[in-house]
Amino acid sequence: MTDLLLIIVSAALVNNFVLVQFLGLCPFMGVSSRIDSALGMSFATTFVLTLSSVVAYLLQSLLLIPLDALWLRTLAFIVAIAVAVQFTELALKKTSPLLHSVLGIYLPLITTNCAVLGVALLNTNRAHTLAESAFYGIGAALGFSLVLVLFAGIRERLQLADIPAPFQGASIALITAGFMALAFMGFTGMIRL
Amino acid sequence: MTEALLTVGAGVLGLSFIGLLGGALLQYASKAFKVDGNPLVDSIDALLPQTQCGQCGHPGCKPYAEAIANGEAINRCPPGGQETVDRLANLLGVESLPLDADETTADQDLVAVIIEEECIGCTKCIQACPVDAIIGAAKLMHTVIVDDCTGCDLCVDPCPVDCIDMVPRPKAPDYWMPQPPNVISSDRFGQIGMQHG
Amino acid sequence: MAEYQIRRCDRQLEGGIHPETHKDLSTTEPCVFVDDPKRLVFPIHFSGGGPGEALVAVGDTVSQGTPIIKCQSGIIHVASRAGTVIDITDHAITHPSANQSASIIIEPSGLKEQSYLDPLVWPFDADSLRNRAIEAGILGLGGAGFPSFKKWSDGTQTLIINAAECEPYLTADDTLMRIDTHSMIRGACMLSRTLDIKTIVIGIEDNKPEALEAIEDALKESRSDCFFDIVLLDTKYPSGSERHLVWLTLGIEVPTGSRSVELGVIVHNPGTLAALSRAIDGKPITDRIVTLTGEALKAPKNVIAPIGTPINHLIEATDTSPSSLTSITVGGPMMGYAVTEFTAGITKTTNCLLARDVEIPPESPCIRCGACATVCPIRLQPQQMVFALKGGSLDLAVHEGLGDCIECAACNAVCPSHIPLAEWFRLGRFEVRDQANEQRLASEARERFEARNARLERIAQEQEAKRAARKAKTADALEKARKAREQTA
Amino acid sequence: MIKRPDYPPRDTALVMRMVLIALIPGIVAMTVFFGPGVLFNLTAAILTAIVSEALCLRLRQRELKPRLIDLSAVLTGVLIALALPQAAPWWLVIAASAASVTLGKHLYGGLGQNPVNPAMLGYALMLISAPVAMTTLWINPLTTPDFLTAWSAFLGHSSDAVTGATTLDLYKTEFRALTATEASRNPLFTQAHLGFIYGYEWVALAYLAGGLWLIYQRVITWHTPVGLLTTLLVISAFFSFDPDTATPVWVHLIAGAGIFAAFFILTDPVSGATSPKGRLWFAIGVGILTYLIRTHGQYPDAIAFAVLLMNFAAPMIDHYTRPRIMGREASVKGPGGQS
Repeated sequence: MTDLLLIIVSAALVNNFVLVQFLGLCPFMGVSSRIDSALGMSFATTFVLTLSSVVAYLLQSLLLIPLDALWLRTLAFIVAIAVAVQFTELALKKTSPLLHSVLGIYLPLITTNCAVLGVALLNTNRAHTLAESAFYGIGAALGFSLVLVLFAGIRERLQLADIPAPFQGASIALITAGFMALAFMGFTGMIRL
Repeated sequence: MTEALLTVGAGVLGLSFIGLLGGALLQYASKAFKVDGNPLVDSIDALLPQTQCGQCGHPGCKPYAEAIANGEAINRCPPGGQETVDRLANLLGVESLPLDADETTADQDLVAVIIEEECIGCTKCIQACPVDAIIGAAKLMHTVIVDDCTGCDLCVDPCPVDCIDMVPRPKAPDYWMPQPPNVISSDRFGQIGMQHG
Repeated sequence: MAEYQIRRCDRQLEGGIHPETHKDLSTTEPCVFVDDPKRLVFPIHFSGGGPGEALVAVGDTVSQGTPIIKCQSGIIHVASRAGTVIDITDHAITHPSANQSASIIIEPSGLKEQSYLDPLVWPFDADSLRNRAIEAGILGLGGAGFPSFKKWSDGTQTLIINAAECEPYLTADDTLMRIDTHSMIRGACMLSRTLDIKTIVIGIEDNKPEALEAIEDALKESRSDCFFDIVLLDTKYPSGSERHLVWLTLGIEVPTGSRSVELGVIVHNPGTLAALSRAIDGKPITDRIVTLTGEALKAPKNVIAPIGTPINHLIEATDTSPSSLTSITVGGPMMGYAVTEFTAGITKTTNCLLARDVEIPPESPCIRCGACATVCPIRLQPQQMVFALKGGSLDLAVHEGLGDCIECAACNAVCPSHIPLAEWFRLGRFEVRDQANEQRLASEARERFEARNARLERIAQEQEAKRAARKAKTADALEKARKAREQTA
Repeated sequence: MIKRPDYPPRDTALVMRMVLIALIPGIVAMTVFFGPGVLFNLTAAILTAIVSEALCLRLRQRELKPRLIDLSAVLTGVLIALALPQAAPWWLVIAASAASVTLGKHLYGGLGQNPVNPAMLGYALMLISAPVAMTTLWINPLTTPDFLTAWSAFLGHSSDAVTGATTLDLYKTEFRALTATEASRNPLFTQAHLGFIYGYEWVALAYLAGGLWLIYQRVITWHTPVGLLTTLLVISAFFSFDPDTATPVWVHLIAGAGIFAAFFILTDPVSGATSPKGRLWFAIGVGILTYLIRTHGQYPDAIAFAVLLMNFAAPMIDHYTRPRIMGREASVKGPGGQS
């Protein structure tokens, strides 16, 4: 149990996917201009990440290893993730059309989101069990959601602030993301897994 | 050789299996989560100024809202001005675009006024008005209900005697707006007061 | 003798400030009448009660009390002195917009001609009282200028007399309560009797002992059967704000978006009630008490001045030359506004002319210290709101509670960065109002558009149906004719 | 008896001045126990801060005078100088101060616009960029250097005789192998005047005095310091059931930047949460993160990272800690409106 908790904390904070491993930067920069869309994106990503890490684990252990087709891993994971994302999209379209429109192009982007594929691949590389895979996925998703929502909060403030003209918009956002990564370096060395 | 073939075959089979499974799941999902109509249209429609002027190339605001929901550009609404474009961009989570209109037509709150001496009572303007803001009867002088006019100017062209003018919307005699406070120097883009009013 | 009690308020205003009151500047001198000015100015649209129309024409002779303006709300403003209408033209007005607006200009003749209304004789009903308030032009004289009769709904349980006068420098209400106590009490009693109100609450700050004494004396003489509940409030700004007064005296929090009237509580300024008492006797509002004060005036005092008196005439009444001032504050130092055109005439809501030299230090950026939030009487976060407004996001400011702001300007007084917060909020609130208006028009237009489309569709369908019926009929006839032909053949 | 003022000071420049005055006891105590290096650092940092501020203002074509006389840049310089190791070389001080003012403040539009604490940003940047200098150049108060030693340390030639790691760091490294009784035999503790840690205790007391004066003058509210110190106290007390492995409670409070940060760093109104409740949560968050990073992380003192992390969380805290507006059923929670 402690192990699983540590996995979550490690994936969420210490080895944060966005700010430490620099994965999933596209949605991080793209969907962080408003808090509510950031929240929506967090939910979608959390769902997809957890789902896809489980699916990837099952694929790996039930199909790829018995068939000795590990060389197909990346390809197979992409297909599985694509299905998971498409499923999320359809479900979202029905349940929350506004969120669906807000997430816009980013939902399909989760398909090719390196964070999602990264979680699946890292899981297999670290030989996680099913539970560990799921918790690693949840941890990664929580970390992603946390920084995404916090960053959206900061960006809402930046949009109102008197930023010097040359730095307005994306440039100050990138710089701020850098400072955020700096702050997350404080977690370095906290958990060695 | 056979081993390699086997491997490839297993891979192909495996992938096909995943593909089939996924396809079936999505097929099911597309049925289970079928959406009737698009509630997004109403949210978009709520942001449009409801002038029903047709300057966007659609017969009214609702049709344009539907077109936006289907991916049309959000900057085709001159009466709404840049403000509306920004709000649409915000709603849809896309980059805002500059307004697609002449400088002269954008951001002017106009209303139609019928020069009553010249009106011949042809009712053509009444038929053209999308919001029923013109009253009158055949052979009798018509008049525009100023409060109801959206300033779409669709009545101007049909008038055979050219007796309809577009004038700035009259303000209530006791209308006023406070002066914006002095702003210490700032690099901010949007300033309240400069944006609207 | 009317029953009454005096109690100290047991509630504490959250937030608020203790500004230096400077009230004794104007209360040490007795209240006097000013001489009639050479001309009187009555703005047609800005006299209170909404946009109006002139009831007189250039050249008309008017008496004191002749109706001259009728407002959209029905309120009628009368000439405050007998004289001649010499012009109806754009003129500087006493209003924060600092614009010129159509005004009626009357030259007083100095004659004592009066054209008053017939006295209302008890018993009369609420409707006659409302009519009387309309004819006599009775507005909230505290500053807002809301037509009083609109507040008088049946089912009102409590009348609060807002005698707090929490703004610094202002002493007009204090003076009125000292010299015109009986009228105020009589107005309150008349109103209560007509609307069947049982309790009259007087909310008064504890820095007005003379007024309190005068009220007590008047109540001892009064024969009213109302119960007077006199609540002594701590001297703290803005305890006289309507919302806060209701909470301090009755413990009722008026919900956002509604008015105290909806809860059965009406709040009136002492001056309004005194004016109502006179209106019942037939005399419309022609004069009011104005506090002339501030360190820049040589002889500050309270005066009784005809409505429409130009500001420069009143400045001269304090032995001060108008040219020595560049601007004058109308209202108190907290919520007042500056007027630079001294030819503008005072209106019914002009309770104070304040002249002082204050140098406002230059503004510096907000450091979010939160001093404003600690004094905000409704617990807003002004620092967040002004950040949103300066950044151009009205929606965010509204989310933070811009709509609840009472513009009391307590935040201005404590801001270490000297940011004119209240001005931002006032502008923001106006913008919000404008946008709401636009939205209402848009949704009405949408409804009409949809109704029209439905109608056109219906007409098209009906025509289609008619055409189909006609076709069927013709086809029928043709068929019959063919059959007949066949038979004949 | 002087009456406590009813309101915070009515002028931004006055606020800054009062904070600077409140820092004086701390600066004096630091100089006594850590040597004149503190003053060298201060001078260099203040000068750099003023020059950076002026340069940035000039670049943005803003008025120089009002921003320079309000002393906000000086305050940033003082804070970063007090946070840096006392034997830091000149280039470290200058780099930290310049980074604080330019990157931390002016990149975001200057006074009042910065989302993170400038001094802590400068500190964290230096800690990442020059980790050795930032962790080993602390003065041991038992060996207070004289003027010349301090000067040569400032020029970049520090002597190992007077510098080393901080007490907090000692607990993570050297003391880890010792039992609590063994650790307490260290001269730092045995020679302490008040029974805590030699030198550090006086510095903490001095900062505490300055901070309390600020609260009395209403420049800061009690929420932030109380929030941080209580959280640190409670958590470290809770986890100190095994005295041989845990860092003692009072070391947590006194040895690091705890008190200094509680009164002077976290109270930066610009980058922190803004409502009283928000400030409390902000400080509690910093306390928790500080303890976590101090005990489990790589870095000896964690205040800078904890403050930066909570700075990033401040807008969300603001969204969820709005007071209930009079006339409303409940407080408005959560983000909203377009921006």
